[in-house]
Amino acid sequence: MNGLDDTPAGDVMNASSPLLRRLAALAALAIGAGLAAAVGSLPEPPAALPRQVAAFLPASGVRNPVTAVLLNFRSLDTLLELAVLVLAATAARALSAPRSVAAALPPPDPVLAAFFRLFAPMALLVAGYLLWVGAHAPGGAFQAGSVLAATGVMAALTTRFAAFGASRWLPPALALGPAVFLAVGVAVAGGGRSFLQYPAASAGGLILLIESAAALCIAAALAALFLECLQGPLRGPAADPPGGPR
Amino acid sequence: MTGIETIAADVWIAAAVASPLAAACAMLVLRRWAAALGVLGSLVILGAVAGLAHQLLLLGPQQLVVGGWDPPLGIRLRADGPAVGMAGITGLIGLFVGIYATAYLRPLAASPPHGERLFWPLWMFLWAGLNALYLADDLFNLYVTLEVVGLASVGLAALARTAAAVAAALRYLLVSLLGSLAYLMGVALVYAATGTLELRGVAAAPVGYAALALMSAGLLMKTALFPLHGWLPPAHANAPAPVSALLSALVVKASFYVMLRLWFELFAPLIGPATAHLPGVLAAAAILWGSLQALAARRLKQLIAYSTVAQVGYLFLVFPLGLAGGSLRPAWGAVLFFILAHALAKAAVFLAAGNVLKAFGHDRIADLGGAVQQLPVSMFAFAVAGVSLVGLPPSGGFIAKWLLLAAALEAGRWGYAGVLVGGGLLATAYIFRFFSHAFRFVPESVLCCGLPRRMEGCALLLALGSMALGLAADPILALLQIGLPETGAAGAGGAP
Amino acid sequence: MSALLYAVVGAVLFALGLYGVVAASPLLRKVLAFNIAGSGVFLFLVAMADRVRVPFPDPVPQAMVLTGIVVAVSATALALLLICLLRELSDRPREAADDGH
Amino acid sequence: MTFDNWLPLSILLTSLIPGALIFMIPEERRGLRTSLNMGAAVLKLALVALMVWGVRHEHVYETRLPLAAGLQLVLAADALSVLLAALSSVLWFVTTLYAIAYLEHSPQSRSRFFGFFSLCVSSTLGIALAGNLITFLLFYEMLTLTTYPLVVHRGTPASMRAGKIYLAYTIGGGALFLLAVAWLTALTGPLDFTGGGVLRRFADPHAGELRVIFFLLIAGLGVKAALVPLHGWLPQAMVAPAPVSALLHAVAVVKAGAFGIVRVVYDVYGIQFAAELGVLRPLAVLAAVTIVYGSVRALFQDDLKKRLAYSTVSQVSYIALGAGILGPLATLGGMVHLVHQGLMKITLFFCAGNVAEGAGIHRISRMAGIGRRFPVTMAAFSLAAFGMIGVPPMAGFISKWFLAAGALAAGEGWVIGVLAASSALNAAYFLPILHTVWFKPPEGPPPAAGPTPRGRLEIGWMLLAPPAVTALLALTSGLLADAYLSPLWWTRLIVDREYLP
Repeated sequence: MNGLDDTPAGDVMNASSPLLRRLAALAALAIGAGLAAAVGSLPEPPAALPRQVAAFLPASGVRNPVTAVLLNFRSLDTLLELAVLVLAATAARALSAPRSVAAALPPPDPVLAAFFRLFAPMALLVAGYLLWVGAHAPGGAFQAGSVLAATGVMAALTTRFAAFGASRWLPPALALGPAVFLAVGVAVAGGGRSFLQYPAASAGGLILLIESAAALCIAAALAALFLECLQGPLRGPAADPPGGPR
Repeated sequence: MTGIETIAADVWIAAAVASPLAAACAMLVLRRWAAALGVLGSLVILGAVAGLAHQLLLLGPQQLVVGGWDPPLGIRLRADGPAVGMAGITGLIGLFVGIYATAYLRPLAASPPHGERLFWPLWMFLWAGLNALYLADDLFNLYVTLEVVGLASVGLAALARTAAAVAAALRYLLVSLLGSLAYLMGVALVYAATGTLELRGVAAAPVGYAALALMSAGLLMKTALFPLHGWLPPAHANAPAPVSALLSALVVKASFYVMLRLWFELFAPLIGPATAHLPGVLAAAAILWGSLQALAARRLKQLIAYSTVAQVGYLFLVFPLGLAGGSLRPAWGAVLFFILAHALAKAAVFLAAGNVLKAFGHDRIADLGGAVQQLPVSMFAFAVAGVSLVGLPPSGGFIAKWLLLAAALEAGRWGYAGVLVGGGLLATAYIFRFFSHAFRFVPESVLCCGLPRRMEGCALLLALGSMALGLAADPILALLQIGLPETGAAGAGGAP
Repeated sequence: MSALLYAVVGAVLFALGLYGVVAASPLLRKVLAFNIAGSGVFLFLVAMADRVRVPFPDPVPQAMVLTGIVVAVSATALALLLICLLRELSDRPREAADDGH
Repeated sequence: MTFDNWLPLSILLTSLIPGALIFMIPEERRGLRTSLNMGAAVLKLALVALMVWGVRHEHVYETRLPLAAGLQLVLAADALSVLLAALSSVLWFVTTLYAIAYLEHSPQSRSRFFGFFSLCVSSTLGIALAGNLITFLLFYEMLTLTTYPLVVHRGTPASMRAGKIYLAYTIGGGALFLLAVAWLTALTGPLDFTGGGVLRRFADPHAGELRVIFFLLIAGLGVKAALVPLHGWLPQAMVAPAPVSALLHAVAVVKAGAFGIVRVVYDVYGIQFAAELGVLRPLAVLAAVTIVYGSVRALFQDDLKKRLAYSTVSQVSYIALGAGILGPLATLGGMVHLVHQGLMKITLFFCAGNVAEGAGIHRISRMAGIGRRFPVTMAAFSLAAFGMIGVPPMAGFISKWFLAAGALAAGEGWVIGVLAASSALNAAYFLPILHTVWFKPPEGPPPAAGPTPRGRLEIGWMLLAPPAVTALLALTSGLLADAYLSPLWWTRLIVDREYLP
């Protein structure tokens, strides 16, 4: 995106007057020094929480402690985090004009197209593996989602899925992640179990189900965020001179 | 009344958080039915909060342990007086602003047809974030809910897609992110020092002060207290009317609510009289500065936005009054009641301003002659809500100002009593400055387009709500103080 | 001991990022500075996780970092979009937009 | 909630609910609006009469509603509150009749006018029936809010300016009053009005604070009672339509302030305790200064309504003067003037309104010889003018007589001088008007048919009856002062209950 760097901050932040820059420098210095001092005087870490995680890990349905914390012990945080991503993508759609993506994208580049034909199946395999490995090693929905998103962007760039940006089925894809998460949370509740409390036996399976839905949703959201930016929000048919982005 | 209690309390809490999320997902799928789902969703959420309030009154504070893991490992959602009070006011305002939005957003020419339909999912996400924030009892969970609320508000603020609105939304986003980062750094420090993310863990001294400073600075930015208020007036003035109502009435208060929780629960032992007076001084400056800017505002929505900057100042008076009075007797009741009264009044005033904008085609105050003549219902709503904003009897605003004044006089804080009374005078000045133009008699009609009845009805109902709050203050004050560690006598008026 | 070093570096990055957001004038640099500050906080969190040796380093700060990263990504994307929209709108003849909409 | 608990609240609602309904009546439905107005007025008169009879027989009427943490909204009917309640309900009935005719063809919205008109009277009744300071404050501020739209009703730049000045004074006064009430409540906790005052037991540690609170209260109330430095809004508010000026000056706003001062002196501090605190003398001096200043300024006003406004500034301070002198007789004189001044002043304003409406005359210099054209109006005007001067047998004489007697009894000789000077000044600015009206030849084009032709009235009967009625009332309450249930008789009942509890 050339030419973006010189966007005047004038009407946004009338800051950056010399006085304020010095003030900001002083504040930053104070914060840095204060934090360094605080770090120095940190007491011995009371490792109560990690021991509890270690203790309850077998009951969490996954072997990777981080995934256990993310999707079982503190599942509400992940649900809300998914909501943040989806609402950012929804806001991006709300602010951009509906128009055909083709008008905005660069003409297909043969080298890129060839590379994409090789790259796509392998990328899908990697995404699937990342999703699966999350249960017992670093990985999971977000990593798989971002790889999928990269594939989606590559596809759009080679105009294979031209209408991706304005397509009708993007919003439902966005809704998939939180919807599945909520559905599982409500389904398991009741019979003495509270909201999002997975039965010990099927915890692993449920987590995988949630993670796969989340991966698709994250892929859709990240791709949408990128493509909305790329196309330039207001390229209505009337206002936009033909040709690629300026 | 057998049916309701048998449903376990945590179902109501789960419903209060899950139903807005479910509604948002439904709206993303069924885009054509978004408006209908919006109003239906509001009713469902309001029902959930009402059930929760009923439980609270019957059985005292409720809680929901998410995922079955007891804190500090898992996350607990706590429903006590303040949380249910805030969720209730959010529900009430959400319902009326929703009904208003079904009429206001339809002919929004500037944005593409599907643009305004996406107002609804964004609003539902904001609502979910707000409800989750009120009920949260965990530091990092508060961070995520603050982010949900912040980003959804930025998306909504930019919905008008004019240059002014987008610039204001961008500035709001940058300030909000700065605040969130400072808050997150504070959370990291507290976790490093205490090893738990619970709201009750007491932070040790040196690290605690750093964490207190960082988290408070972050929250002050998001609450737009003077001198960090620069982003609020343009953002609230340029957003569409229903969005401005939501931002001013609810979103600004959510980050203040978090600050209340932190200062009165997590960091209470660290806060002496000196630290408590800092927000007090900033509050006085905010009231003065906000009111003066409102007096000089050219447009009606700017006037109301600056009024928010001033009214936020009143909120922060609770810290010097509660804590500096020696013992920890925070005037919880007074400040929470103020939040409720101000939320209703501010939402009504913004909706009335939206009506003026729709009917006159502009909101330049100087050219609004004959407004009272041609928009009697909206102007009556504006007047009634204005009375509550100013704090004149018999409104809810008056009771709130009275409770704060009683707390100030009881603690012998003369400066703050003067600020409270002076602030009321300044507020009268800028509210009635608008009326001196609106009451002007103009023979011929100047309206450019008619208004659906429900737009004026919603504004009027919210205004009458803020008035009714004043008459039914006792039960609400009682509800707001259920489950508080030490319900200050300050909340109970001047009885010695 | 190395954990404290990373923590201090994280704190310094955080402070630099804050300065950058406030002082940098082009908008894109503000967003970049925001990301630097974000990674500073995440580095600090990971350093805190490393101080504990239960069979594995403390997973809770790591989960917080993951969530923080996702939030930072969505915020940055929204910021970039608003910058594009702003550039788009400020190129257009500024209609009497300030009369409201 | 027995009937006794319901009565005060229902009196309040008889004008609150119709007020709300009238707002919604479309502009053209004149008949419905008039009937609703008059029906409410008659119902209120009946209820107040019932209350008068009840209070006469030691019956207790009280409504208690919980307001907020520890505070209560109390509406209690004691002898003093019934005095103002009776006065305002009678005069409101008459003013409504007058306003309906006066605003017959005014372009502004009449539904809005009568809506706020009813709300304004309900707040006046709320002030009259208030049982404690917080309730008084609540209705005191409501009165400001409901009278502002009446002052700016015409929407002209002049009325906008007057509205702004009016608001600045009254909201400022309200803020002082709020601070004082909050401070007092913080010191003593919520207290109800009780005869003989309640603050004596707080005297030892807080005497100094109680003095400052007293002056804050008087400053807050003084704005509406138009005491000297705070009276600026009253002459400016003359741009409002005649019924509003009549309501503001004779019944609602000004009386609220004076009534408040009486309440504070008698039922919060207690006259004895106030005297011991030494706050009575400054109040009496301030009232005296206002009496003289108001009369002097009235001399130089050529605009009729402006002169009447300054006359009000002076006359209302008689009530404050009565409250400022220790002793039953002065109290009697001050309180009875509350009613007498109301009756006389509202007559003067009705006549001023008739002259402005009928002949478009606003300045005294142009009122030469209009006695022939407006015989009845000018007769009422003369009666009221004589009453203001204090000529027997008019009501004004009674109040001045008891004030003088009370001053002598309390040994405050200088008050006699003030009363004499003020009566002289009253004569100095009222008699020239009467002379111009009756004895000067009418200047300018002779009116079409010389004296008004047989049978046709000078102006609509609805504009003529009100001044006539109120003039007669002023005359009878002077002539038959000692009759059963006359204002003086009733005030003597109040004083007896006040001084001999």
